[in-house]
Amino acid sequence: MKLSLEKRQTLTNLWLVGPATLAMVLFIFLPVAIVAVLSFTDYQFGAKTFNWSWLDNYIKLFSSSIGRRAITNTLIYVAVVIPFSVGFGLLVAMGLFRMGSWAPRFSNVLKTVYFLPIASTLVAMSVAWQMLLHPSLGLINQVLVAFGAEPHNWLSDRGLVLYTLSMIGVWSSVGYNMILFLAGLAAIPSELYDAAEVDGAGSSWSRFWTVTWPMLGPTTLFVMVITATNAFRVFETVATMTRGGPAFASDTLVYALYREGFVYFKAGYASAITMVFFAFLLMLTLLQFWVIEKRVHYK
Amino acid sequence: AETEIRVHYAIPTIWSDTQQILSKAFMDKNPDINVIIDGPAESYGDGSQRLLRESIAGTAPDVAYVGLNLWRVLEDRGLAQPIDSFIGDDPLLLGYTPALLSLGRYKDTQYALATSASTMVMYVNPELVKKAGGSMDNFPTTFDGVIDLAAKINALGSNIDGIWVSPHDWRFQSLLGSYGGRPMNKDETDITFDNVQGITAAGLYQRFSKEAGMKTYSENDARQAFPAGALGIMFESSSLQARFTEGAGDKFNLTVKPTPIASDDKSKVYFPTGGSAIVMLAKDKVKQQAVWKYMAFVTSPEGQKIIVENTGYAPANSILIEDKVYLGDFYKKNPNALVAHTQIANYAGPWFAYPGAEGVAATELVSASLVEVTEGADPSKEMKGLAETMRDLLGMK
Amino acid sequence: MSSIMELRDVTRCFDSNTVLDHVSIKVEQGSFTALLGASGCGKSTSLRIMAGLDRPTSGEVLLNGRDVRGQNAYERNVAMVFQSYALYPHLTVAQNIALPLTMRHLSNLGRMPLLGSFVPGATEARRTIMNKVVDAAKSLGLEELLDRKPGSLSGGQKQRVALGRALVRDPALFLLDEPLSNLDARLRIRMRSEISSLHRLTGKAFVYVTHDQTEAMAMADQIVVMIGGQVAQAGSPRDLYERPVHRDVAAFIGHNAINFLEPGDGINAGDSIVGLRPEDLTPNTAGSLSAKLEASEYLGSEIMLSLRSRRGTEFRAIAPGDYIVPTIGSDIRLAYEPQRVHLFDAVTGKRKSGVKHEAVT
Amino acid sequence: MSSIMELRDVTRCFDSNTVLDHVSIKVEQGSFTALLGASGCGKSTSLRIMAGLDRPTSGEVLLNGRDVRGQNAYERNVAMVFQSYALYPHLTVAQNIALPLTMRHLSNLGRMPLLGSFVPGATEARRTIMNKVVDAAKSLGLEELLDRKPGSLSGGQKQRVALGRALVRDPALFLLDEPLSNLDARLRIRMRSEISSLHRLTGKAFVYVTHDQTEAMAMADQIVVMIGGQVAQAGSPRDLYERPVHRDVAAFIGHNAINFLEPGDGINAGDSIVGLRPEDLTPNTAGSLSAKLEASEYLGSEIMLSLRSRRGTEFRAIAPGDYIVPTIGSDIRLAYEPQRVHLFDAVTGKRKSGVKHEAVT
Amino acid sequence: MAGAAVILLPFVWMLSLAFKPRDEIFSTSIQLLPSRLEWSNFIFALTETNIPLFLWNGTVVVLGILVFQVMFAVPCAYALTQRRFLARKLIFGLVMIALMVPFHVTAIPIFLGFAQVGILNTYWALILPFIPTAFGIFLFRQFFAQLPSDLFDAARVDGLSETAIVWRIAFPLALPAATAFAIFSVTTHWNDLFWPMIATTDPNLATPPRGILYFRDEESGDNVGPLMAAAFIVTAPLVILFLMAQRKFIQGLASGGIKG
Ligand SMILES: Nc1ncnc2c1ncn2[C@@H]1O[C@H](COP(=O)(O)OP(=O)(O)OP(=O)(O)O)[C@@H](O)[C@H]1O
Ligand SMILES: Nc1ncnc2c1ncn2[C@@H]1O[C@H](COP(=O)(O)OP(=O)(O)OP(=O)(O)O)[C@@H](O)[C@H]1O
Ligand SMILES: [Mg+2]
Ligand SMILES: [Mg+2]
Repeated sequence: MKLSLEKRQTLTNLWLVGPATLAMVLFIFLPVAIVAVLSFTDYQFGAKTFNWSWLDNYIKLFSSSIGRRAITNTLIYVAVVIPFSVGFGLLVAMGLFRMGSWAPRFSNVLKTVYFLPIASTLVAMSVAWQMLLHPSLGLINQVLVAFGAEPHNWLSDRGLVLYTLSMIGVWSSVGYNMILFLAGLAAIPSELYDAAEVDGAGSSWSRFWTVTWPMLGPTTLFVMVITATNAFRVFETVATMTRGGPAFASDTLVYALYREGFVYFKAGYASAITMVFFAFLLMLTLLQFWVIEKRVHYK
Repeated sequence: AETEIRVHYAIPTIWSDTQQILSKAFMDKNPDINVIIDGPAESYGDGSQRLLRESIAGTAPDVAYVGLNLWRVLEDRGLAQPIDSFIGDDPLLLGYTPALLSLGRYKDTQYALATSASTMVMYVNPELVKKAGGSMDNFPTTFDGVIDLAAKINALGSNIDGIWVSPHDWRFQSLLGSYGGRPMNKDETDITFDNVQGITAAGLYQRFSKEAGMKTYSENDARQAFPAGALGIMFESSSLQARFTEGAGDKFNLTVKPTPIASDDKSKVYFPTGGSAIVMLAKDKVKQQAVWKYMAFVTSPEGQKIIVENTGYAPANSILIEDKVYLGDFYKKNPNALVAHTQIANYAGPWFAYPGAEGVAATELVSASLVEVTEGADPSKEMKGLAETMRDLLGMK
Repeated sequence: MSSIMELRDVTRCFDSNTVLDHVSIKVEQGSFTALLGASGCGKSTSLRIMAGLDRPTSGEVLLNGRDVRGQNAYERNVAMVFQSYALYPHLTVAQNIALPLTMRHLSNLGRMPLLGSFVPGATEARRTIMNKVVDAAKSLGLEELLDRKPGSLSGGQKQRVALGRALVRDPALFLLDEPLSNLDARLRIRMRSEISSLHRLTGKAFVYVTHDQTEAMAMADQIVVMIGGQVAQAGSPRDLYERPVHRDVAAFIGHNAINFLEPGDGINAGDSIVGLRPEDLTPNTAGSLSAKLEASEYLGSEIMLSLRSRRGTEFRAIAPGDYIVPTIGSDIRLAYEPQRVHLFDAVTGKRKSGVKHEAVT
Repeated sequence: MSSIMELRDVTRCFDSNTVLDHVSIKVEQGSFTALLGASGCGKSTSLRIMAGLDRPTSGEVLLNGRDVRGQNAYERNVAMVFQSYALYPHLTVAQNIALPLTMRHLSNLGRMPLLGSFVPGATEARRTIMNKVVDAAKSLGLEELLDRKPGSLSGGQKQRVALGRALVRDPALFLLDEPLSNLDARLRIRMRSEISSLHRLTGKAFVYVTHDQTEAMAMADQIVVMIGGQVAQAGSPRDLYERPVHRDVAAFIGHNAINFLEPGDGINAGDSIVGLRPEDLTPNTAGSLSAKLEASEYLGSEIMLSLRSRRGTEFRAIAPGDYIVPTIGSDIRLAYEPQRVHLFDAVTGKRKSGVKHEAVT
Repeated sequence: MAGAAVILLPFVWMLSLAFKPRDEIFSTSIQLLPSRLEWSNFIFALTETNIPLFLWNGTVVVLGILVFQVMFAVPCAYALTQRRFLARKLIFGLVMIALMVPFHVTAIPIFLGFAQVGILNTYWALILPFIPTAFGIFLFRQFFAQLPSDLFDAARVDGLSETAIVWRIAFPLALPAATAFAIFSVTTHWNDLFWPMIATTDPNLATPPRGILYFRDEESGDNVGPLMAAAFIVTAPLVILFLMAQRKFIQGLASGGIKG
């Protein structure tokens, strides 16, 4: 028997979008709801029962020094990574873009070099960084000493460790930002530069302010949000190099969520950390939408 | 029929070869039991977390080597099975002294058997000692002397360090024990390291750092620096001896010295015994029989000999210590091992685990406070604060 | 009249690729010159060299008779309108138009959004600029749009903003690079007359690049036809239509593609190629040319006939709208006026002058 | 002749927006019907409804007299050629043309690249398909291109591949949606005649959507003019040119936009609006209409004059190419033939018939 | 450029260490070049350790994830752009929301759920949670939205079923986007440490980063030569893959509307 055209269409639609939608609900929306509920309990992994603890987990997170440390560490990390990663990314992209016209080969080689950190396994690279940063045997300190400077305990000095990790974060994300900026630069019509020259904005400084910077506006915004989102999720380097230490000096939200949840099995508390982490990211994303909304007329 | 038992262990650095030899020797004797060794966990801490996680997932092994201080976590969640019925009525005959049994006993029930023991010793690089004008024969036996020597070594060069000890609960308990202190009172209802002994012991961290230039190495950093010859004196578990000897290679003749005794009352001194215990996780009766056979083998003089000869651990069976037949040759070849085992024989004590679900988390707080002290916080204030925080956390009020 | 802009024997090579090959173009004061040619023939390159955005490999560039090869675009004070308008999307219409003036009259500091107001003189400068912008906007009917951003403008409006930006500077010369090619047909025709009247209004010389011969014919005083990096012919539209110097020029000019008939196709012209425009070829029972009718297209006022000569060459003729089309496939006769016939050399393609009349039978 | 495709009173709404409003179109067997109208008037929607790609909100769709509203595009066996050709960029020309046959004649298994050859019958089926593809390619002059990908083809070649894909299926009806609009002017004219000859060759009915009146006039037997979702007029090209039923239709048809003169502009026609095509209006010193010359554009064979009437209405006239244009701003006189005048109601825009001759003075 | 040198530093050091004999690794003087090339580190890493197993695990997991992601995302993205139905807006809204949810948020409940079902410590545990890829749907949707709908209408007229259209027309056309997506997906999951650390405890299931950690701990941190060799071996496949697909990737980025 043949189904009517409408029925056939509906079945087709179901067949096309059904699996993906179901998977999304099952692995994204349902879990988010469960996390939200769990964050109000004292549930422990493996336990048979749990009690409602309402806001206790959140209070604990915001009132304990360790919880606050994780939050501020994450924010500092993000705040350091964004300007350096975006700034260097833009700088490098402009350099390479210009170089592309007179030394395309070399510029391509450099592009690849900058992109290496993204393709490489961060955990493996962390191990390499750890060797480089070794307090007495590492290349960096040995070079510093050779030049008569003070060596530092890059990863075990509590005042320094977060910034060391941030720099490694910058190292790993600069290439990605560079590629995005390169795409943005390539999309700027060369006629605009010509127009700027005719209009008297011929020096590279005024070219940058008249054309490049404003035209890259949307790209920059996008790059910043991507960088921030990724920075918020920092986990690999912390887990491999410092485990949040020394003395929680490099503890971050995601690492704390891992530690509390999967090392100490405090599912309820870890859910609360998750929700806070999520809230930060959500605010960031909404901020992005808001700013982009204000700038739609760009295109 | 053939029974299959799955064995979990941790710290492959020390154990991975030993485990192979043990299981092979066991299976040779018991051809009807097949031992499968799980991939190791990286540390005792990770090991017990993994066991918990696997129990949540329902994939827990049948028998596990766990840290001597950590089997209680398993007992707490009902994973460890009581083994009194298997031991029988005369444990001493098997070489299980009451002291040894106490390491695995809780509320009059035996859950674990110690399989190996270690305490904290000093590893010394004689080359650096000599360069700094010290002498190995006249090696200091007090902390003051050690600090003095370390300061001299530290002055040798910008990438040479004098001394290092990890800001870690077990190391701290060891130093505390040297002063005759205990982290908790007898019935584990109160924290006691905020007394003079505790504060002095914690203060050692600050003195190491201030007077002898101790860096805040991570454990890995230090374990790389010492074999490389960049570190003069290192406090570490005696179990790492084999590893370090291999790492030092021809560069220097690694020497083990006992941890200084700081208390005048030697009877109060104790060094918490690290090492492992073996627990039964299997719930199935048939499996339990096989598991017990394995546990008995591992703790027998025969099994213990394998463990001692292949790791740096001291034995956990009295027969082995009493009867020179087993280890006489070994000590002749390994004077360093003798130093460690003698220290264990004289001063072994329990490794305190903080009670309750937050017990593991509490050790992290201890670490954090030790870092604070190392970096200049007032030891007295810090330790008192820590004690308060922990009483809160552990529900001791 | 003297020439305001002149390219003298200009050659431009990109690597080994010669894009302009000894090009000489003279633009008279106040004239409207169109550079016409197929895509890639070097029109934009010529214009960019005039503007100072590109430099010739050899040859001279004269502005008002002075060599300006050492001057950049801004110093030459030429205005340029780009094909895609090249408006700054982040600036309002007013700011876009004002930009060239801002760059000239305000220091770096004075251009800063807030700080600027504290720089002495900046406020007056700003006011003068604003007045000029409003004037330019008025003359282009843009007053209402001054605060909009280019993204929200229609093609024609963008076009006018681009013109405004050129206008406000009071330049010596306007250079326009296919400014209408992005517009739809109706709008294009309207903007055509707006640009023409702007030309009349300012009295300045315009150089206008296009590949659309209709546009060039309709607007220019002088058309420079470029083919393959060389100037094929320069002259008035009527010159080009009536006396193309080369068969390629003839092929390029004219609303309907010109027919080329070879010897044996029915027009006797020795070994020359005969060029005859469809509009000059009409069905006429007394005509001298006979051909087979292959198709007809009714266009309202006229009917386009597709024909095939004896020798098999396809060509076209135009009949009046009321012509009764015979059945497809039948032979018809066509007439033409002899003076409408163009003769080209079969080998070089050059126009053969003088021989025209006698060669036609 | 019977009708092969008929839309009967079809209405199509998108949400609250009525795109087709009671449209009835009849396509005769073997005919060439053009759907002509401005952008957005619903041409494509009508075509898509004929094809079965879209469904009417109300009304009937008849194929060969049978209601086919329940059949999808494939089941109706119509062929469609799209504006952008819609060639599959990842398939070769041969594969593109073969695809409809492959879908019909090979099972799922047989379509697999390697496995396919083991399926019984697949090899023969493949061979038959390949033969048909080669036949179609030959008839369109595409043999050489069979292994190329669409990306490397010119516009005209792509167009022919798209036709080939339609042709190979031997469909009941060809539907073409602005197939020439992406081509340049010269090529468009050539492809026009190719499509016409294809129509003659296959003898099938063609429905051809375009917004270019020249195209519709040149190719179609029947033109359906659509305005704002309704059928404004349907008839032969000559009908539409000579007797437009509405001023909007008149405005749409004809190469040059028709002039509309109001009462007081110089032609006395009561309160009717006068439509007069530029090609029907010529400078003539004896002409009855006088106006001011505002601009002239030289187009080669003719000269387009922009004029302004006494009352200020702009309009255009065409002079022959050799006309000597008076100075801009002078008054000239123009003549027209009375029977070329169209009269429309000033309010409804409907044609006023019968009153034409007497109304003209 | 100096920046490039900084970027390269850890790579150079890694290689240098990987080739150094053991006694030169922990030396107190700086030597970039080893005194002799020590292949034994690589041989050790490849034969004495589980590195080949880790690579295999990584490949299985990464390809498994990719194949399922594509199988689920492409039809959905296609339907969202080229078909009209009631729930379309709703589903697209869901995708946009899902886009904002980082994986870390869902880890705890998924862990619990998998524990219930008993599939922790299997390949499935590593693959399943990543199948719904809002990012993939979004990327493909952006790409399909740029394709003319004529193309799909033509396919319908030619008699292709919707499923056939998805896989025979839409997907081949989306190859640039698919390449970009594949690189994203592969690098992300090859390098992911968070979930493997949670979902698996069995070292025999370790993916490369997890394996590196096992390896590091197993060798107690002082057997750096083989560790670096292992790190190099683990990093190399992705770098090579990336170099091969670099152009497509950037192209896909540019066309896929990832920016703004
Ligand atoms: N920067 C450049 N480098 C190399 N070749 C160039 C460059 N600019 C232009 N060309 C080449 O010079 C030739 C002429 O270019 P030009 O832009 O002047 O053509 P055009 O006549 O303006 O064509 P169009 O009508 O397509 O704009 C082209 O073949 C082009 O490829
Ligand atoms: N799927 C749709 N949803 C909503 N509105 C639509 C849809 N398709 C078409 N329309 C609207 O219907 C009207 C007619 O569209 P249609 O495509 O039929 O126009 P057209 O005559 O083909 O125009 P063009 O010449 O530009 O192709 C337009 O206003 C269009 O916006
Ligand atoms: Mg150009
Ligand atoms: Mg349309």
